[in-house]
Amino acid sequence: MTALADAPTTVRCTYRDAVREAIREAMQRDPRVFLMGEDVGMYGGCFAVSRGLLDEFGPERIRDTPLSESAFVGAGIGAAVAGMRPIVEIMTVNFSLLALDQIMNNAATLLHMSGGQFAVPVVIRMTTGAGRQLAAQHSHSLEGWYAHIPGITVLAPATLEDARGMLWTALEDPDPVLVFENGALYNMEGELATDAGPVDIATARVRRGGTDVSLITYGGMLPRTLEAAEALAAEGVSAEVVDLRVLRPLDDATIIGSVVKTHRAVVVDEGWRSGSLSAEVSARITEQAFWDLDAPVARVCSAEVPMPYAKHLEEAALPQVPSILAAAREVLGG
Amino acid sequence: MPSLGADMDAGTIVEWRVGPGDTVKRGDIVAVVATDKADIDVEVFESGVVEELLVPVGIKVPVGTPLARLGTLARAGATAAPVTVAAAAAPAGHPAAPPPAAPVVAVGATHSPLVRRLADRMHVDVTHLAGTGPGGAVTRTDVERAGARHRASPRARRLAREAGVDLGALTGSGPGGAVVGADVLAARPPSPPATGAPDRTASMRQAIARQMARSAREIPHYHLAVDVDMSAATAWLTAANEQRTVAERLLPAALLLKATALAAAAVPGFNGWCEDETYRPADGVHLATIVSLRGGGLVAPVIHDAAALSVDEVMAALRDLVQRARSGHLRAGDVSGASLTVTNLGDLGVDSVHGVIHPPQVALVGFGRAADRPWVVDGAVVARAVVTVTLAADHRVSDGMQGARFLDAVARHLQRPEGC
Amino acid sequence: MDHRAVILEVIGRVAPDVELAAVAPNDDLREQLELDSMDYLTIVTMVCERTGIEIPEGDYSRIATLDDFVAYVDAKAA
Amino acid sequence: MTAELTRDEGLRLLHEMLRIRRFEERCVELYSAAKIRGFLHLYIGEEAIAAGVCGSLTADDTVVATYREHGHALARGMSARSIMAEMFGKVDGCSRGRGGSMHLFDASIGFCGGNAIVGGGLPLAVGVGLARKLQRSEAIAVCFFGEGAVAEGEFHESMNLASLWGLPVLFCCENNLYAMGTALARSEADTDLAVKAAGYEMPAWAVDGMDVLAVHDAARRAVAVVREGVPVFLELRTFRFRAHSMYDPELYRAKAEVEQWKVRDPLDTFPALLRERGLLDDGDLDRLEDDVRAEIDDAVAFADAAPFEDVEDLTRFVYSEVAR
Repeated sequence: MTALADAPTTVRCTYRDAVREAIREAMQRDPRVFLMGEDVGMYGGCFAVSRGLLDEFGPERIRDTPLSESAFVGAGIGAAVAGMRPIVEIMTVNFSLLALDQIMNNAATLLHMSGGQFAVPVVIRMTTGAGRQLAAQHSHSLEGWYAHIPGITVLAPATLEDARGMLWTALEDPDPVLVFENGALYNMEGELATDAGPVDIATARVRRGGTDVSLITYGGMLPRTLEAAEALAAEGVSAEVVDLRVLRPLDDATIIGSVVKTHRAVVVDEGWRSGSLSAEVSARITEQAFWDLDAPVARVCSAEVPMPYAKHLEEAALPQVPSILAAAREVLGG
Repeated sequence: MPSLGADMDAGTIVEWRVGPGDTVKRGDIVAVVATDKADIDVEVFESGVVEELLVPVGIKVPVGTPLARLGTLARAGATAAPVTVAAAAAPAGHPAAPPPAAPVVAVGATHSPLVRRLADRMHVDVTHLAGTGPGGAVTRTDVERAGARHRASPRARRLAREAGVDLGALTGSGPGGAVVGADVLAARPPSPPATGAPDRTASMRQAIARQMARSAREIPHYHLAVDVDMSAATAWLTAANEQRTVAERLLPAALLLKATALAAAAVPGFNGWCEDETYRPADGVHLATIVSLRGGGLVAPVIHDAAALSVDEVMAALRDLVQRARSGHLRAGDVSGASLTVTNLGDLGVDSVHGVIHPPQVALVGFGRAADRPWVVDGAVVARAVVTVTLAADHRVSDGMQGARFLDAVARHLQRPEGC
Repeated sequence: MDHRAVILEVIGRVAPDVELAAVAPNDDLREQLELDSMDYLTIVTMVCERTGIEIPEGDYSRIATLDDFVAYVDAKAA
Repeated sequence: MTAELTRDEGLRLLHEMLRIRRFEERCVELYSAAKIRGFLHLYIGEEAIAAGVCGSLTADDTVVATYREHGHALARGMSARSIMAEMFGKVDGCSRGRGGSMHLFDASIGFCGGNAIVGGGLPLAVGVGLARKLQRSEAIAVCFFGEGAVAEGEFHESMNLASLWGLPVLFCCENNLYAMGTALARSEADTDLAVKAAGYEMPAWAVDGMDVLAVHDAARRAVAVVREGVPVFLELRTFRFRAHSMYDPELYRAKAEVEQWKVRDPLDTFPALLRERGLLDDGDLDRLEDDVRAEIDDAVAFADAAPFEDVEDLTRFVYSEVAR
C-alpha cells in the first residue's frame, strides 16, 4: 500500500481504457455530447471501448444504430449543425466508405458552401489498420484519403496520452474532426498520469531525439518505428522518431525541423504507397528541405495488394522493423 | 445566341421558326439551336416584329452573338435592340497554340560495350546522352561526366557552391558512392567567402520596378525644389566632429535627415499614408533612407520617430541600419512602417533628385550634392557650398503652397543646425 | 603591425566584393572602390580602432590613396 | 375538401406562388444571357408545394432542401436579392457566391441549404430532428426531395432511423413523375410512394401538389403530428413545366403530357377559385404582379451592382475562424 503522501501519480491502463475514459469525461462535462454508432450500447462496443457507458448514461445518449452508416453519420452531422456535439463511432474505416458522401459532401463542405454560416462540430471515431488476419475488406488503412479533404481535421492517436487527451480538444473544435484508432493499439498497456487531460491536436511530436536520420510515422506504426530506432542505436546510428499525431493539417515545422537537422528521412506509413500520406510528407520534405537532403526520402509502406488473410502473407505485406532498418541504412549510404 | 448550358460556348441554328415581318411575343419559340448535346428550342424574351435574321442556318456562332433584329410593334422599321441581348462576353476561347517543337538531341549512334558497362555501373542512361565522340558516339568521359554529375546530394551541391569546392574532385561516402554534405565540409578551404545569393538583386529589382510603376500610375506627383546655403551647417558639423571620437563622428546625412524630420513634424500633409483615396497622417516621423547595396539593388531601412531623436541618435541609427543592410542582416521591422522617404544621392555627385514616391507614402525628399556655387550675399557674389533640396509630393494630399512651406522649414533648419 | 594588411583587411570587411589584390596603391580609394561616405567613415573608424590612432576629418585628403593611407598610419602609429 | 379560407390567407398564398413563378421565369432569361451560370433547376409548376408547406412552419423549424430549391428558399423567407446575388456569384449572395443556385443557405431562417447529392440531405434532416428531440425542443425538421431520391439507400436508412427513434422530421417527396430523364415507372417496382412509408411504420398521405389549399391543409395536419415526435411522409404529386435543367432537350416526355398538366397550373386554378369565393378583386392580381415584378427587378439590379468576393478570401470558411 503506497503511503498517502506519494499517492500514485500514474495508473496502469490500456489504450482502450484511455479512450473510454475520454468519452466518459466528455459526456460528464458537456450535456450536448452523446455517443452514436453500431453496437456501442448493449454490446459495449465492437472493441469494448464503450463498455459500461450505457448503464452510466442511458440509451438516449449512448445510441445503438442500425447498420445505416450514411444515415447515422449524416444524422450526427445534422445534429451537430443543430447544436449538439455528437461522437459518431463507425466500427471500422472499412465501413466508412458507405458514409464518405456525408463526410465529404456535407461535413467537410457545409461551412464553405454556406459562406461561413453552418459549422459542423462533430467528432467521428473509427478503427483502422491491419494485423489481425481480418483479410482485405476489414484491414484497410485509409487515413491518407481523409487527410486529403480540406474542411476536416484528421488525428491518429498512437499513445495513451493522445488516446486520453485528443477527444476533448476535438469536441471543442467547431469543425469536423476524424479520429483514427489503430486496432492493434487497443491492447497496448502503459502508465498514464491520473490527471491526464486534454492535449493539442495541431502539432507532431518528437518521441525520440536523434541526429543521423528522421523516422517519420503515425498511429499503429509508431511502436515498431521506435523499435527500429533502438536497433539502429545499437549500430551507432542516432535515429530521431517523429510521431505525426495530426494527419491534417500536417505539422510541417516539426517534420522539416527534424529533417534539416538529420539530412535523411524515412517515412513509415501503413497505407499503400501510391498517393499515400507518406507521398505527401515526402513531397513536402523535397519542397521545403531539398537543399538539406543527403539522400532521397525513403518510404516504407504496405505492399500494394488487397490485405491477404494468411498470417505470413499479411506480415510480408505490412511495414516491419527489418524493412524500416533496411530503408534507414539505404539513406545513410551504408 | 443564348447560353443553354454550363459547358456550352457556341451553337448553330438548325431551323428558324420565324422570318422578317413576323410578329413575335415574349416566350415564343423563334428558332432551334444545335448544341453538342442536342437540338434545343430558343425562346424570345421581347415582343416585336422581326426585321432581319442576322445569322443564317448552319453557321456556328459563339454564345452572345445577336441572332436577329427586332422592331418594336409601334414603329415598324425602326431599329431595335437585337433579339437576345448579347450580354455574355464571348468566352475567351484562345486558339490552341501548336506545342513548341521538342528540341532535337543528337543521340550517340553507337555505344561500345565498355561504355555501356560503365554506364550501367554508374546508373547513367546512355540512350539520350549527347555523345562527343566521332559521329556522335558516346565516349567513356561522356559517361563519367554524366555519372559524376549524377551522384551528389542537393546538400552537397549547396555546400560546394557556397564553399567554392569542385564536386567532381570528391569521392562520395553517401548512398551509391554519392558525394554528401560531410564530404564537402571535409574538403572545404579554411575560410569560406561571405555568402551572397547573386540572384537576390534581380528579384529586388523586380519588386522595386513594380512599386515604382504603381506609384506613377496611382499618385498625381508634383515637384518643388529649393537651393540651400550649407555653409552654416558644414561649419557646425566640423566643429561638432572635433569634440567627437571617430566612432561618434557625424555625417552631413544625419543633419539632412534630422532637418527633414523636423519639417515633416511641423508642416502637415507629407508624413503619412494614402490608401483608397483617404490620407492617414502618421503619429511620428518614421524616416526611410535609401541605401544602395554593393551587389546592386536598394533597400530603405527606417529610422523610427526621427523628429524626437538628437542628431547623434539619428547618426547612430543610420550607421547601424546601413551596416546591417550591407551585411544582409536587416530584419522585417527595419524596413517597415516608413511614413516618409529621403534619398540622398549627394555622394554620387548629382545636383538634384526628382524622385518617385513610394506608395502608400505621400512624399519623397531628395538631397543633391553639396558643392560650391555662386551665391549672392549682401549684393556681392561669393562662393558658397549649396545643396538642392527637392520635394515630390502627392497632389491628392497636399498642394504647392504647403510644399513650399515644407521645403522652407527644411532650409531654415539646415541654416540653424544648432536648433536641430 | 603590418598597417597595409590591416587597411586591406578592413576594406575587405566593408566591401567584400572587392578584389583586394587588385587595389591600385596610388589611385583614389573612394572612387576606385565606389565607397560612399558611410562606407568610407566605417573604414576610417575600423582602422582607427585596429591601430589605436586618430584620423580627424581634416586629414581625409592625406589618406586618399592606399600608399598615402599606409604612410599616414605608419607615421601616426610610430 | 377546401378548408375555410380568409382573403388575407388567400392573397398571401397567391403572392407567394406568383413570386416564385416570376422569379424562376426571370432566371431563364438571365441564364440565356449568361448572367447565371452552372446548373439551374427551375421550380415552375411545383410552386403550390413550397408555398403550402413552408406556410405552416414556425421560425425555429429547419428546412433541408435539394438543388431545385429557389421556391422553398423564397417561401421560407429568403430575400429575392440574396438568391439572385448568389446566382450572379456575388459576395452579397446568401452563401457569398460560393454555393450558387444549388446551394442556397440562410442560418437566420434555419434554411440548411440546397444539396446537390440526390438523397444527401435526408440524413441531415434526421440529425436535426435527433438534436431537437435531445434538446426537448418543439421545433421540427422538414426535408424536401424528389421521387428520384426514393431509389437511394439514404432514403430508406433515413426513414427507418426517424421512425425507429421517433424523430420530429417531415419528409416531403415532390413526385413530379420524372427523375431527370427517367419516368417513375421505369425506376420503381411500386410507384405508389406513400405505400413505401408503411414499411417503416410511418404515417403517409398522398396530396394533390397542384392544389395549394390541399397542400397547406395537409402540411398543417402533418406538422402537428410531427411536433408530437412522429415523423410523417407526404407524397406531393406535381409536375415541372420546364426541363429538368437548362440543358435538357426533354426527349423523355411528350409535349402533350406537359400541356395536360399545365391545364392545372396553380397560378390559373387558384386565382379562379379566389374570384369564385369573392376573395379576389380585379385590381388585386395586377397589384400582386406589379409588386412581384418590382421585387425581382430590384433583386436583379442589386445582384448586378453587388461586388464579387475578394479573391484573398478564397480559403476562408474552410475551417471556422477561431483562435486555435
